[in-house]
Amino acid sequence: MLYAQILVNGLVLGGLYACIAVGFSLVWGVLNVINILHGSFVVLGSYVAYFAYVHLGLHPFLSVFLSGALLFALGYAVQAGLINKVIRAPVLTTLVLTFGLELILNNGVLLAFSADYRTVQLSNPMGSVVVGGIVLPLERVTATLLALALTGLLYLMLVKSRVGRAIVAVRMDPEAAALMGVKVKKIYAITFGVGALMAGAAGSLLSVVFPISPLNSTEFLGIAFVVCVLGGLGSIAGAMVGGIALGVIESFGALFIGPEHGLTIAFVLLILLLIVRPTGIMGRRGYE
Amino acid sequence: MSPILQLSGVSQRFGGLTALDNVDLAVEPGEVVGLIGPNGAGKTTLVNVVTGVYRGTGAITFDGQRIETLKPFQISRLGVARTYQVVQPFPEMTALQNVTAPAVFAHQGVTLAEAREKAAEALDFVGLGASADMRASALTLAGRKRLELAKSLAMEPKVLLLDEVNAGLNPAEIDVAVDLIRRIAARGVTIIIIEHLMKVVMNLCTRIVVLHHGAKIAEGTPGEITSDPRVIEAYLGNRYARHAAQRGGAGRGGAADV
Amino acid sequence: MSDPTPVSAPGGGPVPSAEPILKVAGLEAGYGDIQILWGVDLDVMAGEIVCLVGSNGAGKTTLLKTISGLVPATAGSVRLDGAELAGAAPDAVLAAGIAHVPEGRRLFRTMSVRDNLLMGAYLRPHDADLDADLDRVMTMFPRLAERARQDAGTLSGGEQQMCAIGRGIMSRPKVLMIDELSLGLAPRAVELLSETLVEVNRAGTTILLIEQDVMTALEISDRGFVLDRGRVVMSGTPDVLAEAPEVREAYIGA
Amino acid sequence: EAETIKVGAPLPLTGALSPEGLKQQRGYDLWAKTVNAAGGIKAGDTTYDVEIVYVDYESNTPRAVQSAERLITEDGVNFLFSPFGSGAAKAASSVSERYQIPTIAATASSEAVYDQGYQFLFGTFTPNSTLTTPLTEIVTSADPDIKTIAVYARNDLFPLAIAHEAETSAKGAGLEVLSFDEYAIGTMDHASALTLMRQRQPDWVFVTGYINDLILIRRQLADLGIAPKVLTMIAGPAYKEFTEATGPLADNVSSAAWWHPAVAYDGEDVFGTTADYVKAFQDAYGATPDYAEASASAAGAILGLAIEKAGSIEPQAVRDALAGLDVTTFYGPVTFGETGQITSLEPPVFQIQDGTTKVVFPEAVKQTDLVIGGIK
Amino acid sequence: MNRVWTVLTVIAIALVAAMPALGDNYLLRLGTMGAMYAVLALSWNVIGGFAGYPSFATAAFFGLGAYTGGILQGAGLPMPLAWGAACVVAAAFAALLGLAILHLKGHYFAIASLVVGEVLLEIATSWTSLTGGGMGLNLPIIRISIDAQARLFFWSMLTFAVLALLMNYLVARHRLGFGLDCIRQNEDAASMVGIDTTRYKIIAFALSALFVGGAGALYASWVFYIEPPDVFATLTSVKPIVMAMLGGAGTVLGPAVGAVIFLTMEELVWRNLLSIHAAALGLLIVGLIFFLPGGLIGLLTGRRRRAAPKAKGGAA
Ligand SMILES: Nc1ncnc2c1ncn2[C@@H]1O[C@H](COP(=O)(O)OP(=O)(O)OP(=O)(O)O)[C@@H](O)[C@H]1O
Ligand SMILES: Nc1ncnc2c1ncn2[C@@H]1O[C@H](COP(=O)(O)OP(=O)(O)OP(=O)(O)O)[C@@H](O)[C@H]1O
Ligand SMILES: [Mg+2]
Ligand SMILES: [Mg+2]
Repeated sequence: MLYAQILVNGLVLGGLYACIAVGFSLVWGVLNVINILHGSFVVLGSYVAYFAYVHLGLHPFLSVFLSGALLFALGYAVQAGLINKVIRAPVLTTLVLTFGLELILNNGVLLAFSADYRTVQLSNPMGSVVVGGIVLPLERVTATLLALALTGLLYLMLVKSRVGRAIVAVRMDPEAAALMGVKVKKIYAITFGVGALMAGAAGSLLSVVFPISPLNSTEFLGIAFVVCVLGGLGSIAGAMVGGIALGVIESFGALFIGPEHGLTIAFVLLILLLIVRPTGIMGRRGYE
Repeated sequence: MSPILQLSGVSQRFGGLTALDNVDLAVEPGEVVGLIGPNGAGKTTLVNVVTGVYRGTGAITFDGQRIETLKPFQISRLGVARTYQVVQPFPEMTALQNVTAPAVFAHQGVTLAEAREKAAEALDFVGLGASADMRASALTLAGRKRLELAKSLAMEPKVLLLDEVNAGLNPAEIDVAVDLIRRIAARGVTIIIIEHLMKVVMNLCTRIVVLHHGAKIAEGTPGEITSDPRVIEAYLGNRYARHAAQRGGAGRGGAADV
Repeated sequence: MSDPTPVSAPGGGPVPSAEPILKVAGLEAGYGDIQILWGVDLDVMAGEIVCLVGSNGAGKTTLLKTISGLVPATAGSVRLDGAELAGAAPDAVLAAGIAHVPEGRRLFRTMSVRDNLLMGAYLRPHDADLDADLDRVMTMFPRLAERARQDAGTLSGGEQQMCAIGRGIMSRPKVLMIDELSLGLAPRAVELLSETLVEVNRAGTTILLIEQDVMTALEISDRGFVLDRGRVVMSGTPDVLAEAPEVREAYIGA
Repeated sequence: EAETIKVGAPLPLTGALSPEGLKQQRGYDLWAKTVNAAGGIKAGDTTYDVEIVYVDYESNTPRAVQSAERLITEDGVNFLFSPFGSGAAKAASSVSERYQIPTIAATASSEAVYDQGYQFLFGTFTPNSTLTTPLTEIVTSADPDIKTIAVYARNDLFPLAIAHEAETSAKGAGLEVLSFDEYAIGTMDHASALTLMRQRQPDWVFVTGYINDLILIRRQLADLGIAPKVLTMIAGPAYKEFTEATGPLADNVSSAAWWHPAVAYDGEDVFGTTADYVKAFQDAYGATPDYAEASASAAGAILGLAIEKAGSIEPQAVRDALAGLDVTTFYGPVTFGETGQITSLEPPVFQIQDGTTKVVFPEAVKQTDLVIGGIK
Repeated sequence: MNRVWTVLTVIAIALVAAMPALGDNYLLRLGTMGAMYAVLALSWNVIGGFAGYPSFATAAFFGLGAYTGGILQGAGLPMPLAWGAACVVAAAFAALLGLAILHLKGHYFAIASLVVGEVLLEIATSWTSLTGGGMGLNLPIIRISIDAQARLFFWSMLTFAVLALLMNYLVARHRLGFGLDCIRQNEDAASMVGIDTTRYKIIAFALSALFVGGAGALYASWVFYIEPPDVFATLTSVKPIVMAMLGGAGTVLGPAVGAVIFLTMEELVWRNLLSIHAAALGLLIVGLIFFLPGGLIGLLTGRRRRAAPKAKGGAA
């Protein structure tokens, strides 16, 4: 029973992790840009949810669409206006660029919203149910399910839609994609926008779980990093598997070795995994 | 004379696919052996196994020494050089720097200055002397293949594995290239040459080995190979066979010689 | 530089119309400070198969890349059916009707063969025609039908070439440009491919191809152009070119 | 013609500690404003206006040390307020000690900060044990059936120190410590640790951390249906954000802090009584001050008293005045011990009841009794 | 070009030498900081700039050095010996670590190296008996005057910086540097031309840790007090990369120049802007990326210029 509960805890956490990471993975895999802004995008998504809830009474599960749309617009603009200009430069250049942008954005968010922790205090929280002795905190579970659903949608979009195919094509060979009639820079911007959209949506979902503050951005970024590598870069399935793996490892790590080491265990396993399987659990498929 | 390079029972698998299937091959010093076969037959894989890029199964002996467990750089220092089918230049370096690298690293105790001289020589030899200061990424595809050749020459190898080093040349340029390779062979370098250009293979090789689905299906002189029905069926095609027959043998023939 | 040798009457094959469908005039282009094309003039009539030969580094690939917009033109014009395309982006060139099968095939390696073909039709709305075209390509290259679900990267060289050409056809181009038709292909595969290409041409697509194996190229072409150091120095029917001593010496050899 | 005293204040205005930095800044600002409005500080024949020179040290301790040196050598400050928390205050104290600049730490409670033998460092927080010992006494005397405790602490200087004190106090009171778990900084999920805790069924759950941790932990406790008889959290519940964020879940959470607005002292300092201070703060910021804000203001008020007593702004004189200070302020009675840490303060214990905090200790300012149970 | 460099170098040396005479202790502190940044950026350059392995392990080496130095000094080892020991420990650690993670490519290597710092951070935090854990570690105070201390640390850190610069110079001049260049551009091909890539990478990685470890120990002595989150801060890994990129990664002087630029920018915005200095620094960085894509060194030497045009096509 204890193990079952811990497993459920891990799965619930892992779904949220996956949702945080998937946009980051997409951008990294397709654009070869390590988007340091990602954590702040998640935080912005949370603020959208917060204000939508406080001023419009919109439940965070609904404001997913709003924050997704707003962040998509922001991401699109950042890529089209700035990153596209140096997209051909080595990965460290774009890393430094997004690092600089993150300094600006995070400082801006800090000034605009201050560092105080805010929380979405739902007027009628769902509480928990006990199923077969296992406690299911409903807000978290719902947020996780929505996160997984969104990730699934993104996967379908990439596989089935024309734009999705274009994104995949651009990832593999931008020049060849241009020869197919793909507007490569536009696809770059859309991809970055979609990455930001996923971050924003994740932010909305997380707002029912975590206190909101600009200070969380590094935490989210760190998680995105680790999940990506666990699962394998640039693949949606990888992010999903990596996120859930991280959540479960962390939960059991906390159980067996102690809560202060949960994350350390995850990190050590990560290094071990990298050593034996350098391309992540899901392998290289989709990333070249 | 004992073979300088010998493969016995070499296999290589990728997942479910058997890219090399129990291949035996012995190459005598000074020989120029042709390795042909349809696309995907396993030719490049064979080169990769010999040079230590892939670790297959089976035994590989070079110059009396087992090498199948060595790393690529160790094998290359023993005197096995290769060119890449998909060219592998150091893209931001000039052609000269590209060739300097093998010249300095393939042998101990070579100074950078000496290596640079050797590199310039090798570049001249393959006809890239004029492009010595061009960045490798700016060379044409054929130019990059020349560069590959120069790099492998700069290592002063005993055995040279040439993987489609002449692809992308037109027939007139091929004549020059064939002459070039002959001169390399004349220095006593043992050569294994992979090529789909029959003009090259037929002109250079004393012996041809044919791979199909990873296995050796034929081996013999150019004449024997061009008249082998299995080889025609799997590789050469009827048109080539027709042309070859018209010309009365394959000694100098090639698809281009209509 | 001298004008190209006058074009002689086409010998056999589908009869080309009088107006060129693709007209390249005075085209100049290069990479950074390095100019590669120095005023290329070239006409392709509708329905023709035209081949472009030239030594290594002559600028053939650069010419195709300039036409398709991958390399910006610095001067001159590229007209398709009279419409100016010089300076247009690759997607616009493709939309206008010129497809380019690039050097090295450039397939999308981890996409299935079918998805690669669909990428060829990226600019077209998804309609019944699309499925019909897919069928057409699959019939043309039965091998692709067998491998429709396989990742393109795992195809053999010849299959990859078929897939690349099929992908070009899927965009329903007026003009199909193919760089290095037979590079790295086994002789038998070249043979099959050239037969297919003639079929494609019969079905109404004008073809401009680069091929190093000059005799194979001339065998299936209506006309040929010789490119040297960024200029067209000669053009004519296969017979004329094959007999020209300069061509024999420089491009066919002993 | 008034002269100016410059007081340097390195604060974590950005980075992980920025919420705390902003609080302290409010406390200092209020002091400077009040002093200047009252005509400044009189030292001997001269009257001085106060100017506070802020530097953002980005929540980064080395930066804090650098800031201290910059403030002293570049900006020429006369006095220093320490950076936030015990760690940074300790690190920066080496600089102010070298330059012999009297320094007041408003948020450093760890004894390790003060036992370095430094002469110029003073602090307004009593040792951590002064928070946990009365708390344990109250809890055990309110319900003798409380026999077991589980401690859950953030692995970070201050929260960990408090947790260790709690463990010691609990053992001293004869309680069984069922578990002592630490969680890493930045932990985003406590479900597993809390699941284990649930199995052990402690009577008393004692959690330390910063406000965001505590909000998250409070919610996850509820998610997992863990409802001990007593739930103590330090240091979040002192802040109004905690009550706002956890709503009904905040009810009956107990806590302790070095100061609470409900205490009542009649100060000799510029602020006057505690009530006056609270009012001044509310007028300025529209909010009730918490202990961190009050301690910052108190640091200023104490400095002012010391300067007046010294009759000069000469560092050694002010230092000596501080060391010998024995006054009452709005914050409480102030005398510093041998090490420079305040000894005269009796930190209040409080509990959130029906959405508002009620002081339950010390007797003098007690508003109500501790409620046992009622944790949702 | 050489003359320009000579002049610049002479000016720089003169300025640095004059620092203790001209400035107060704060300026010396900045100088020490600048030298420390230069050590970090130059060290990173060996693995990141030359070999092209985007290492985020600088913080790990720095923290390891800081704790090694701190613990040894606490145990009574004289300061300079503790610094030397930290160099050795960091380099040895890097060599071992390299064996494990240098077969990873690109992004994966980046993450693995980043995670190493996190793990060390956790270890330092939990191993309270040795490191003092979250409570931090105090170093023995040196009983010499403030001014003498400031000078001591300045000159010592500067020595490390000069050594790191020298290391870069020597690496760039010798086969090691050439080999690393090859590895950066195409590792498979590098192996094929006879380069023992594993050995070269490990050497480069160890070199990239050597002086960082020393700088960490020196830093610990300098600030008297260290705690895990400070010496293992992720920013310590990121900043050297930014500096190297600003100055010109893969060049010998670039990272040093970048370190000085970065410190100057950081100090200027930090000094003049209270709550928006981070954003201002961000703006400067973004601006530099757009206006100086090859780094400052790239601007001065035109290193990024295309290869000389080939004489071709002019035969008309
Ligand atoms: N790394 C790999 N993973 C999986 N399959 C591989 C790998 N490398 C090669 N193959 C497969 O192994 C087979 C043999 O490939 P190889 O490159 O040796 O062929 P080849 O004879 O050189 O063909 P070509 O003439 O086209 O160059 C092919 O079917 C190829 O797809
Ligand atoms: N990216 C580039 N930068 C600079 N120069 C280039 C670049 N690409 C090609 N070149 C140069 O342009 C010239 C023409 O190259 P191009 O590829 O067009 O020749 P080609 O006729 O296709 O040759 P090949 O038969 O070898 O394919 C060559 O001299 C080549 O070095
Ligand atoms: Mg091959
Ligand atoms: Mg070409």
